[in-house]
Amino acid sequence: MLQIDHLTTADAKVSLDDVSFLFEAGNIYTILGRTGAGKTELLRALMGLNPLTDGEVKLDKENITKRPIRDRNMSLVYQQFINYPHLSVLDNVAFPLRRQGKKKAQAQALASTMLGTVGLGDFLHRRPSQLSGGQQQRVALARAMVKQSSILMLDEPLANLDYKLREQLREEFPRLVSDNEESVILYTTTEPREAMELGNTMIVMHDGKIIASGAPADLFANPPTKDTASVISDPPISFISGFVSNKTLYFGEGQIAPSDGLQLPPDGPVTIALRPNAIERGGDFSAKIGLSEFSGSQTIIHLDFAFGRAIMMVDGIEAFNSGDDLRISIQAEQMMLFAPDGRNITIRDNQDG
Amino acid sequence: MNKFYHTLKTIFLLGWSIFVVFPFLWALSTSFKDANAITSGATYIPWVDFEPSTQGWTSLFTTGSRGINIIGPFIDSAAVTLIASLVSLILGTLAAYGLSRFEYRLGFVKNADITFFFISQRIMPPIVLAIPFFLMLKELGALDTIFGLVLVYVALLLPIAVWVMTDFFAGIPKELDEMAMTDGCTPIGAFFRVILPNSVPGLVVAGMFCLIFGWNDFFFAFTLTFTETQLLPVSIVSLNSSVTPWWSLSAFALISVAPLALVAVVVERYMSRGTMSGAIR
Amino acid sequence: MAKIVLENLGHSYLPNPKGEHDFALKPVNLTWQDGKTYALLGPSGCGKTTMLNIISGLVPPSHGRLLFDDQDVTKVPTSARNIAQVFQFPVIYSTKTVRQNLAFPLECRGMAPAKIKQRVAEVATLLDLDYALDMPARKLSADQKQLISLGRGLVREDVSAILLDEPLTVIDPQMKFMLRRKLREINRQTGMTMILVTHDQSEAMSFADEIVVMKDGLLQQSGTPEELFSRPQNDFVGYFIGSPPMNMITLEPNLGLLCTAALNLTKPLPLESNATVYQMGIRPEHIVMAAKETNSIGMGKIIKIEHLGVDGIVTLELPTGVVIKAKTRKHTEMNVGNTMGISVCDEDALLYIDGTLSSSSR
Amino acid sequence: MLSSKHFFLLPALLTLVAIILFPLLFTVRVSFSSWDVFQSGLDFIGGRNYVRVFEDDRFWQSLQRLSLLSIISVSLQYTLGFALALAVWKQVRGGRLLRVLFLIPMMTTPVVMSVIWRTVFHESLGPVNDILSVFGVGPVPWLSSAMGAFISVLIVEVWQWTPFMFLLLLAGLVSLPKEPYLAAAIDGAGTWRTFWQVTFPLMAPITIGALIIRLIEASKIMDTVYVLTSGGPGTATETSSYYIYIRGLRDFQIGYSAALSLVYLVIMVISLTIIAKLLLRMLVGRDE
Repeated sequence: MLQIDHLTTADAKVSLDDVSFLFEAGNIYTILGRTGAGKTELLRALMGLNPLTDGEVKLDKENITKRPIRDRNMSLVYQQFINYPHLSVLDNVAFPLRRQGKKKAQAQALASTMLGTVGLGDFLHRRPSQLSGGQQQRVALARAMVKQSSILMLDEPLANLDYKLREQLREEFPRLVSDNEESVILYTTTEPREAMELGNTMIVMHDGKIIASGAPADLFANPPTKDTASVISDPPISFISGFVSNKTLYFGEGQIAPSDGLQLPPDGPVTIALRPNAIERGGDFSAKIGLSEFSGSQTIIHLDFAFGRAIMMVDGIEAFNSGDDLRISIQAEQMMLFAPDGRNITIRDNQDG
Repeated sequence: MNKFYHTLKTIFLLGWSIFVVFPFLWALSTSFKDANAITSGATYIPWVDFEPSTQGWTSLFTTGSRGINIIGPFIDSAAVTLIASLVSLILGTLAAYGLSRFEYRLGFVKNADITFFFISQRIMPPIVLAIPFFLMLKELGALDTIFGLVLVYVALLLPIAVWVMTDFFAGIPKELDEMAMTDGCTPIGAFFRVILPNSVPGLVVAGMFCLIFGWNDFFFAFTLTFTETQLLPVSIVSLNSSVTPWWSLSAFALISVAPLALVAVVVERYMSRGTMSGAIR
Repeated sequence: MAKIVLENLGHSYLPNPKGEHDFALKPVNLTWQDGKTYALLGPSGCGKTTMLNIISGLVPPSHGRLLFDDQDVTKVPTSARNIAQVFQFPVIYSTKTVRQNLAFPLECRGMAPAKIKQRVAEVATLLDLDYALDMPARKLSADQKQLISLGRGLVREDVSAILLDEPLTVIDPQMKFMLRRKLREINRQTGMTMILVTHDQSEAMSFADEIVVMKDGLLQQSGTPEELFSRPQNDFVGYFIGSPPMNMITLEPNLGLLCTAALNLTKPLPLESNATVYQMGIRPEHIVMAAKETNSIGMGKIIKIEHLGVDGIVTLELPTGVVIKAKTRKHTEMNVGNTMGISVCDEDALLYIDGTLSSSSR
Repeated sequence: MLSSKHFFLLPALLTLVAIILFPLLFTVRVSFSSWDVFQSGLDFIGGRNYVRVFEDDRFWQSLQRLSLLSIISVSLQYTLGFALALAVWKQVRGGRLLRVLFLIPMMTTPVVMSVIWRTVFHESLGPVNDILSVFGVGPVPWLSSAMGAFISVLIVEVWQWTPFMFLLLLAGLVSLPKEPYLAAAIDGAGTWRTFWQVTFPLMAPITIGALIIRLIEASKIMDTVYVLTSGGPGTATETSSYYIYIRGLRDFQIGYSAALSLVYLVIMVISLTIIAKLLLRMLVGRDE
């Protein structure tokens, strides 16, 4: 169990601002945030690599804020594929075990088993520079896991890999870390899909703060704030401004009355958030097609309204001409509403949508 | 590239090569001359222009009044240069690593200022230090000894080692040290176990520079040694001021510059591989 | 602008290539039309960069010819090829302002200053860089610098094609989407041929009119995104295009039919075939799941549900232990352990013989 | 408490301070004394030595001469070194041999080579005048005329130290990225434009470093002068270091030479700082 209280740092670029959280052992936490949100800084602060100006780190109730890095019982995998260039793959993984005082033979045996788990059993005596990027990252992962430390941290470990390698490692990830099931696993990423796929709990960071946390599916369905909604939506969520007056929601030429799928807040300005699935073809609204892109079995259409821009997805593959007009409808039950201060003020009657 | 540029380039390279080689060839030719060949004006090719003689070379290894002993100065020079380079390299590497990885603060003095302090020693003209060094070594009883010169040369070479190694370490990702520490190393352990084994190119380049500047120094050797310890540059200059014939002088010069010419081969290898890019900026 | 033809074009970095393995790019024939967008897609080391370097003139090919508008440019140097290129890392003239950067290619060509001014203004408007024209180019962000690189190609009137070498790599994830859109818009507005090199299949799919998939120096398939998605010519394309990859289910020959115990789907056994491996390829997007067995071709137990936001990926175990993945938007209504009825359109189940799409499925 | 970070820095720092600090402080103290051949020891005469420095025309002339010599020689070294580096940067036949050859002069001992150069420039027996006579150029008084001696020193300096520039600049060129060159070729830039718009700006940081280092080293020039011309004829090639050497170790005016040294050191530090700032502004631009 890892507890952090009021972590604050003063780095030149991105600093943590009063971050508190309780991490339970045996869980995988994915930390989602854009570049510069403070994800890396959080991991580095936990590791003791970045100095704290305030706050405490407690591991199993013991305050480790001042403990030297080598005694923290944590491991970290970097975004860049960093291994010891002068050591063989086997010695790379045996390195931390040797530092723990294990005998050479024992360390190498454990290292070799771990390398087998990550699928590098045939590469024990190569140098890291002779491996591909994906394999190098597997070495780094093996070295981090072999220690069986209480905290395993991975800082955007797949960001520098080719698309398909990324997909493959993501797929294998649960199996790869199964050896460390007693540990707290922290995994940072900028990709919402990766965060949702890999984490039991998802933590959203923005501007050096944790702005939301919870089960990935819940967070996605009910993001507590506008910033959260924007960070966890891929393809991007579209925001348009509107206002509620006399039990009707007005935006541009459109208006929506309350329904089962969407209750309306009191009168005043609101921000309407539209995910691609909130827009469907055919209906009352006229939109101009900005651009259409093909993505897997879907077509992504960038729409220009009189009152803003939005993105919709159409199943199947269809050619749309830029500049054409398209009739669309907006699904109230998929719409989300945010108050001017960014709070989610969406209320639905049937809470499963 | 068009033909004009190409021709221009070839002429330039050829011209410069001749300029570079010329003094060596001249010295080589002169070293085989005798008094006759010298005084009859400039001549170049043995057997054609003049009758070669080996007295220039033999005189270097002859002891006694007719000879010049080159072996003693050669050993002294080698000893001083190697010891001073090694000490500077060790101290300089440690300091450079510290400066590239930790934050030091002494009042308003920070890392950049300390680095500047090291490197700025090169600005100091030798003459500023010569007299005090003289008096200091005299107090220590180290005047005219190898130890005394090593002491002075360390001050001379340390800035070079710090300069090259600071830039080299700046090119090694910090994450490597951090990783070593998360893997259970102390900061000192991380340096010796992880950073040092990966620093060979930087160490070679820094070492080469130390050797070059150490071997080639004249002024301190000139002012701080007399008879007991004598380095090559000083001996040749003292030959120069006496009435030593050109043939001995030339042979002597060629022998004393030969060892470092080999260094050029090593330096070229590192330069071409691009491993020096981090080491020099 | 021009039509680009690769005629039996291949390259080996060795002086005397012996076998197939010695080629970084095995000879290919391709024709690229004027004004469209193309993507060269493949894993690292697949030969896509070699192909790009041949087109840009950086690497002279060891075999074949390269034609721009039917003119042989195989031996023409880069500077005379009328191409423009945007690199992975932004390349700008750091001592110049944005305006001077954009004007540079025209100055090199000796264009009249008044004309240069006009062209630069036009392109700056197109790129939304008007406001930054007098700023030093080095002060802009990475995505703006990429636009400047692009702009240096756009100002020229003689450009046959713009080559884009993984131009989105160093761009912030949030800006990638915008920059990709901008690239597409510029293609639509100017009709400039664009060739993108990438390892990211989603980037290629959303950007290009036509995609060239490569692996180990060999062309795998060239076609529209739709073709690559619905009719991958071999198992590699099925794997590489689409996420998750195409499901491949092994079929056994039986009484003139190819069938599997996992699903109630058969394909006729091709005559005179001496192939060893028969597989059925089904896209995860083409699998429809229903709670009831109606019209289904089989049953599968849900062993994993991955929430990816709007979409979800459902992993199903079929009766014989075969595991397949399906992509759906209805994942929020499903639970692990449920048994689902599976249906697939016959035309979406493709037959692969020894890894190659059978002619009957084309 | 001696933490590990001090383990790294302190040995070198203390060594350097120990070796340098005493001489420096001692020099400061001596500069306020009248220590010379007749009166050895540390008396106190106030700033008299400093007043004398400011009235010593020979010193200021030597400083001017030094500035002229180092600026001309460093500019030549830079231009030639850059040209050589560019010439062997791309594949040239025998490239490696040329590179090694071009590096050799900086490996040689300046005083030793000066001994050779003296014979080369010898008015009646040296090869230079012999070769010039073939072209009908009369015997040039290389080492015995003011102009000739200055040029001789310049030639020797260029021979000796152009390789150093060559080394730094070639090491820089080798590590340059390829893309900017391809971009320039695509933009239609010729050799000349490519050099000024791509190579030169990319090399700016290395240029600054190399120029500063060479200026520092060149300002200390003394060995070559000592052997080649002994500062002569007259004072034609007398540089500051050499002049201070004459006052200090030949005339044994220890006190006065200490004052000269310190004035000289201050002037060097200030002018090199200004030059560095100027170069930075010229080559990299006003901002970072």
